[in-house]
Amino acid sequence: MTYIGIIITYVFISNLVLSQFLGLCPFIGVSKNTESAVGMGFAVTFVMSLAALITWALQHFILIPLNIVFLQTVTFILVIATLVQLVEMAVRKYSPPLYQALGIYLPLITTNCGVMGIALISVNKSYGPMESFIAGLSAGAGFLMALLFMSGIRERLDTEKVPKFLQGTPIAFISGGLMALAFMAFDHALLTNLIGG
Amino acid sequence: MEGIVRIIAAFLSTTVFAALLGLGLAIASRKLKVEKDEKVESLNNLLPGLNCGACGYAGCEGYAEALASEEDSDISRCGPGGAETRSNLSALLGLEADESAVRMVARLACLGTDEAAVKEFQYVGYADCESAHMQFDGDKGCKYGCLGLGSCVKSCPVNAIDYTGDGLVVVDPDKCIGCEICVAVCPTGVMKMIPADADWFVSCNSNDKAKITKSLCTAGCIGCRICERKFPDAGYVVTDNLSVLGYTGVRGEGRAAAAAACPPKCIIQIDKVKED
Amino acid sequence: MDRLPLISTSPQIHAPGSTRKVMLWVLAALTPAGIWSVVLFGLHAAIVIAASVAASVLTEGLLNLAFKRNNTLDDLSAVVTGVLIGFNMPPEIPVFIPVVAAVFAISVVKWSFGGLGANWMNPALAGRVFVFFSWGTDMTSWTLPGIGGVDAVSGPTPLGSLKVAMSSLSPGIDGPMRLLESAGIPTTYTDMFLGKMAGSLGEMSALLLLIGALVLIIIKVVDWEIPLTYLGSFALFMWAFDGLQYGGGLFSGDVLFHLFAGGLMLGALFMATDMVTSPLTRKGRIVFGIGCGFLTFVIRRYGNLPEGVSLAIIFMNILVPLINRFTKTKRYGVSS
Amino acid sequence: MKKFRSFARGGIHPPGNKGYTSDKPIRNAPLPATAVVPFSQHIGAPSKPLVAPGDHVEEAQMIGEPAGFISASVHSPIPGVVKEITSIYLPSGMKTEAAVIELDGEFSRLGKTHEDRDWVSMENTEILEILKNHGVVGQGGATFPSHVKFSVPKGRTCEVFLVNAAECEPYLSADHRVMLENTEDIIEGIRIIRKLLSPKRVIIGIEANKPDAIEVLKAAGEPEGIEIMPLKVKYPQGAEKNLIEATIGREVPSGKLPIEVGVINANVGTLVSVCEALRDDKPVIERVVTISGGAIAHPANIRVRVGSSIRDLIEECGGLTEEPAKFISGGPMMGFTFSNLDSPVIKGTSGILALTDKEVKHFAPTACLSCGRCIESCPMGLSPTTIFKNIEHERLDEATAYGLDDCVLCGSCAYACPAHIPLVSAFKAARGRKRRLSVRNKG
Amino acid sequence: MMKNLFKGILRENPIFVLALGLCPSLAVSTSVNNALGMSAATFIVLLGSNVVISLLRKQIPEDIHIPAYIVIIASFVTLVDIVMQAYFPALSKSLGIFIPLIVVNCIILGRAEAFASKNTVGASAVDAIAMGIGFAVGLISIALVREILGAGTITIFPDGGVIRIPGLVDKPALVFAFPAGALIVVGFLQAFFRWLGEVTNK
Amino acid sequence: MNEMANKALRLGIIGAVAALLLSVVNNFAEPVIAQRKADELNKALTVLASGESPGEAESHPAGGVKKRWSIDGNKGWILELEGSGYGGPLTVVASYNTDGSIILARLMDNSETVGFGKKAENPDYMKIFIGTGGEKPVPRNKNDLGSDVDTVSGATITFTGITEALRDGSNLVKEWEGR
Repeated sequence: MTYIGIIITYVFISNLVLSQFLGLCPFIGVSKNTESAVGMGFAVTFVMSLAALITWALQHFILIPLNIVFLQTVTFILVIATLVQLVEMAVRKYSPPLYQALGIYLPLITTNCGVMGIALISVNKSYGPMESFIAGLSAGAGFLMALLFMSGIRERLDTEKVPKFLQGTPIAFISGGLMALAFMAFDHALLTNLIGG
Repeated sequence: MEGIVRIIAAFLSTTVFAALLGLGLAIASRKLKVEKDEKVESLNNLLPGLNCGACGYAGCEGYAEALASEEDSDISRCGPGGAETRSNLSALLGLEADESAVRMVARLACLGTDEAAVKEFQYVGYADCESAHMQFDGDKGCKYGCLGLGSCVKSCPVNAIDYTGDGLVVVDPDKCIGCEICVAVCPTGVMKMIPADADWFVSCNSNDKAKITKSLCTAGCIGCRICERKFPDAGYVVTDNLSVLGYTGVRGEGRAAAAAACPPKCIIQIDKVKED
Repeated sequence: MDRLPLISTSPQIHAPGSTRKVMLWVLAALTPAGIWSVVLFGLHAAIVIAASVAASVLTEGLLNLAFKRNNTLDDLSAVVTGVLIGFNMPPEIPVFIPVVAAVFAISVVKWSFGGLGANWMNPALAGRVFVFFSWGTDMTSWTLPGIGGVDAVSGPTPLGSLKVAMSSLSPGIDGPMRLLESAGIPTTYTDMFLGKMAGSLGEMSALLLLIGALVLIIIKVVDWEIPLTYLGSFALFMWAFDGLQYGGGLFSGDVLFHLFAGGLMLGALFMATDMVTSPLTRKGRIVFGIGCGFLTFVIRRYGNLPEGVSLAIIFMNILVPLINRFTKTKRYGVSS
Repeated sequence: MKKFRSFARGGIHPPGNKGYTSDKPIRNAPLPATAVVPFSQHIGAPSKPLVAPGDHVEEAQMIGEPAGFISASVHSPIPGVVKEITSIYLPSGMKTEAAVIELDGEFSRLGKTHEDRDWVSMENTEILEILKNHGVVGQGGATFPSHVKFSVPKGRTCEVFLVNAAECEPYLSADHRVMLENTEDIIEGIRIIRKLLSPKRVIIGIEANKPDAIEVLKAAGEPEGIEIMPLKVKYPQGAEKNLIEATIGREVPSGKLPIEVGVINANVGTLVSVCEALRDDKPVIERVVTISGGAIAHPANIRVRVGSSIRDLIEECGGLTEEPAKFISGGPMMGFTFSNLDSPVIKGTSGILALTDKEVKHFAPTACLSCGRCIESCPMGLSPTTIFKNIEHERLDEATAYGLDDCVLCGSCAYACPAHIPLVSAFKAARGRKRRLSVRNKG
Repeated sequence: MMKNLFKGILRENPIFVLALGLCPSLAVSTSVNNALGMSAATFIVLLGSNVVISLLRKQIPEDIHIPAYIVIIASFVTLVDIVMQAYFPALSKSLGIFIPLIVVNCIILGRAEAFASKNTVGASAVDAIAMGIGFAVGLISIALVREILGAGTITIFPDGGVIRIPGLVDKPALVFAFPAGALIVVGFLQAFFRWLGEVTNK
Repeated sequence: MNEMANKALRLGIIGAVAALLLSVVNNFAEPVIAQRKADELNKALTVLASGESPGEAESHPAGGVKKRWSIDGNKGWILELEGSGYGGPLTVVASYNTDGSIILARLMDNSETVGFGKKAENPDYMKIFIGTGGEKPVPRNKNDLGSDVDTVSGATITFTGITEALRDGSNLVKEWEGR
């Protein structure tokens, strides 16, 4: 698949949150206001692209040569967790403003299944290194987009009279559901027609 | 044989890999160490996070900062947190709490329901006491009473106040944290802070003369002084046409009898707050 | 006792108009199209519309009752939602489908968020999309119109047939009209304009919808920005790019065909213009309209689905809060 | 059609209804037998009473002196005896102390000829002192004490003196008539202010629906270098900040005063008072009031003594033809309803309206449809619906961030709202609440 | 003990009250048997990792605790994955990529951090069981609603254990099988559980 | 320095134990998994070849085809085809006559939605394709199906994915057979 195809796929068609259920926790948890949503979105995008690239290397330079693909899960998550922690430390040390903006979301990314998800998906689809990187980047962008949309809606809902039991996460989920409904406009056929195969 | 080779390969590579990552993290954590003020954070965690301002600081974090910097050593400022917060703060800071503070709760000093009180005009506008009060001090004849439009209901941080449905509001004293926001926002000043263990209460706020009060509300205190004169130990003091029950420094006898003797029946028995 | 004097807050006078009146006007503007659909498809059309209206109203009423909320039926918004859902159904649809759509629209899309004004997605469209993806077959079984519904026979919509015929497009066919002709389903612009084609109940006659919408725009119940920019940008994109697939160059698309086919008119004039789910400012509405136009074009031109109006609009509904955020009016005395 | 200047954002076009009175010459109301003179007829601290019950007062005697920096003096409109000092409600709904004066004794000024005072040779401080002692306040409705307004703060200069002759409120025509009938007083007032402020330009902003006034002012003012700017008929053309935008194209920064952009402005009525105070040594004891509305038998513009009861004025206009739905003090957009007809006319009373049910139809508020009409109509470029929703959820900080404090309370949004949401009322309430909470947090 | 168990099901239900652990699980909630399989797998991982982490809690330095925990969790996940592939191929096929993703199920790391790292082995085991059951209750109820509405069936065992709901099975509301339907169902179930919590509290 | 080594060592040990455990388990489970997968494919192939025995597998004979087997001599071909469905790539195994018409087909690995696209795993689903591809074209759109449309109700994307894969296969067979 071309790079553009990959981008469209992970931003719209197979949007991590809205059609793959990946990254739901931060999608619900960090979408209360737009500023933090954008911060989280960029942090995730950054980690996802990096993680996709590194796990590709891990897969092709260690797991496959040594024939220990069954250790995929363990090693991938180990890399991601370490990566997140290193990035957090580095950002905090070298760029306090950036840490102010993104830092508090970084620890949350370890358990963002989207990162692990896109790493596994990239490996399953036998992407090359560049494709993996682009997949990670666009999955992150798709996540950012969904988060941004969601935060806009939730900011609006903050000042509406949502029935008591639906306030907070329930209405966020319902909103997410309706968003997913609209995202059904984007299907694989659309991609095929758009970029010709 | 092949299996064993694989096991060894897996074993060795993972060990090395994990050890390397661990080493990397350990080095990074040493090199990239950033000091952060954990004291404020942990103090802030102990506070209830309501940001009600009852402590006199701008929100819980302000109080936490003041405590952390030892600017302030009074750990009993947080009314909402109650004894639990006090003891937590005490444990963390090693400071003694001033346990003498009496828990205060808000009560509505008005019995002027739609039925009891005379309306002067029909107010049309935003349903909020503040706006209603801007028009001739509210739609009730009595300008001291509860307007019933719920400025207090809306601004109560713990939703302890609710509408009664007949033109007044009511405080749930169990939920009340004593932050006094309702007292501040009420334009007629009809919310009063009284001790949580109070038993009787003069539920009126009118300083009008008896004749006027009588013409405006069937349940208004007319300042007749029966409670004050006949039951001197109860603690009733009438000033400016209004009886107020004092709770400290008096024996408190005869409160019930005074209530029975009160002509407009504006002295009411109140439930004591459940101590949890 | 005399009536108490009235003390009100400023302003003391008020422009005429109310929510109820807005809804009444919308209903009035939709009526001709509704009557036309009954004329074309017979009694069943009336039943479908009536059922979805009844379901909407009943759902809203019951929810208000069950959760002790104020009665909101007076504002007639539930009726409008019901009518729009009915309008979006194929003529021979089993009645349970519009009913489900109405229940979903009112309870999930509108009521969950706090009722009229709080919903961020157009309830009627969300309801339609919900049943469309649930019962795709029923939602894409069409009937050709015949006065009084006497000779109703099944037949595809122009857009539906187009998608089918497209897959065996042979060279030399220069546009959708010729393509339909070669596929044995010829149609004329006039037929499409007046509503003599297969389609959803309310989308039949572009003419009647246009007249209704024009009235609403003139009396300022509906703003002109969204219909104009929606139809305009859609036409522009179609004109620019749709010719390509027929072997033509840029700027050779058949704009007329695409404007009159399918639910575009109904969507652009009556659904995208829903106040609650469209942006607050004029600038915002223009962005919204263009977005709708572009998305409808993308979905229709490249998507697997023949239509795209509903999905385009509800997708843009998602963006409304963000559009509002970035198209705020410039405040007096505040430098940005 | 000629294109007139206007402010850029928003604005509405409520029916003007000025035809009731715009062609009616000002006539004098009978003098009141009893005058109720409130001590708070202006913005700022109420005046300090100088009289006690039983005191005898002369016509135009000062009976209340300014109490504080922003305050004004109050004068007795009639000669008489102070019967009592009592607390009353003004038609605006505000409570204040007032002196009840019963007519007794000679009118020393009424109808008497006077000599023009030489103000030209006065020092500026002297002029300001006279304004202060004569109780001159802004008569557009805000009643800001003039001696404070015309004191330019240090480090600022007044570039433009802007005369507000827009009179954009429906029904009202008092300013219109004053312009036609007291043209010379206005020009003289401008001369005084010119001396006081030495502005580079003097501009009169006036709505184009008063062509006769425009002509008269042009004839009298242009030779003196006064610019007359006809403005588009659009509410609220006469709101201070919008008028500045319309006439000189500058915006007063949020939270700042017009002097920030070099402007000081005054209403035409104020200029007449300035002129009378300086030239005639006459304090503010009367003003022109429009009595109008569908329920008034003979609507009119009346020159009336401050403290006269509204009931008398309505009688003077032939009484009521039907039971009105509301009595309004001021214009229908920003004015207040009141029910007590014995309330007095005060310095800021520009009109008394008795409107019928037909004119003021009321509907219960319904849910906000996000139609954006309020945003379209807001002359300050705010989003009233957003502010309102934040207030509804007690998010006062957010409401403030969206510009709660920039709202000029002109009422355009609430006028335009098809859901009949009491937006302005809510904004006032929210500001009141903010004030109370800030007092609490400080104390 | 019973109280602790009960809290996981209702008062602190991980899915509905804590809103944790939905990410990879929701995708497999289209049928009840998948939900059962997923619940079982999660339960085993949760229990295993909670116990091990609680055992090792004093041996793991602060700096590396997240990688360490996650390796432990990942090992259990891989174990379950391998076993499932070998002996429950049908289930493994339908759960697919979502089994490895259990590793990032927030509830597992969440409980490890919040509970197991601070408590004894016994308490951690109880907590894991409570949370595991709560998770199962949550996931299965989501799956029940989705399958009934979206397919008109209740599949307990793919072969022979399928209950067909008359009427619905012919014309199910397919949207419930899609992500859109799933999220909506979760929203309403959350509200329902909240209401239930409030009612039972009184 | 010591402290760092200590931390590294601890994480290393945890990793080591995990790896050891997993490799041992994997050592036992792997053959079982492999055997199972092979059985499944064989079973499918046997069905598809309708009794005849398939020849040796040939990898990637053409784009979109993962594997190819010829059916007993030259009676036809079995192809393992790749399509794209709703949930990503899907694998269809189909047998063709030499004229390109479909004998049988089966949906294998896929991530389609349960209760929806997954329905295509049911052998009955493929009935509509049998015999097409030769004289009769493989149905391209649901509208081509007429009364059979209910069998594939809803799952448009899955349907399109399968039908496109099958059509490509058919065309390839025709190409190979020189038709």
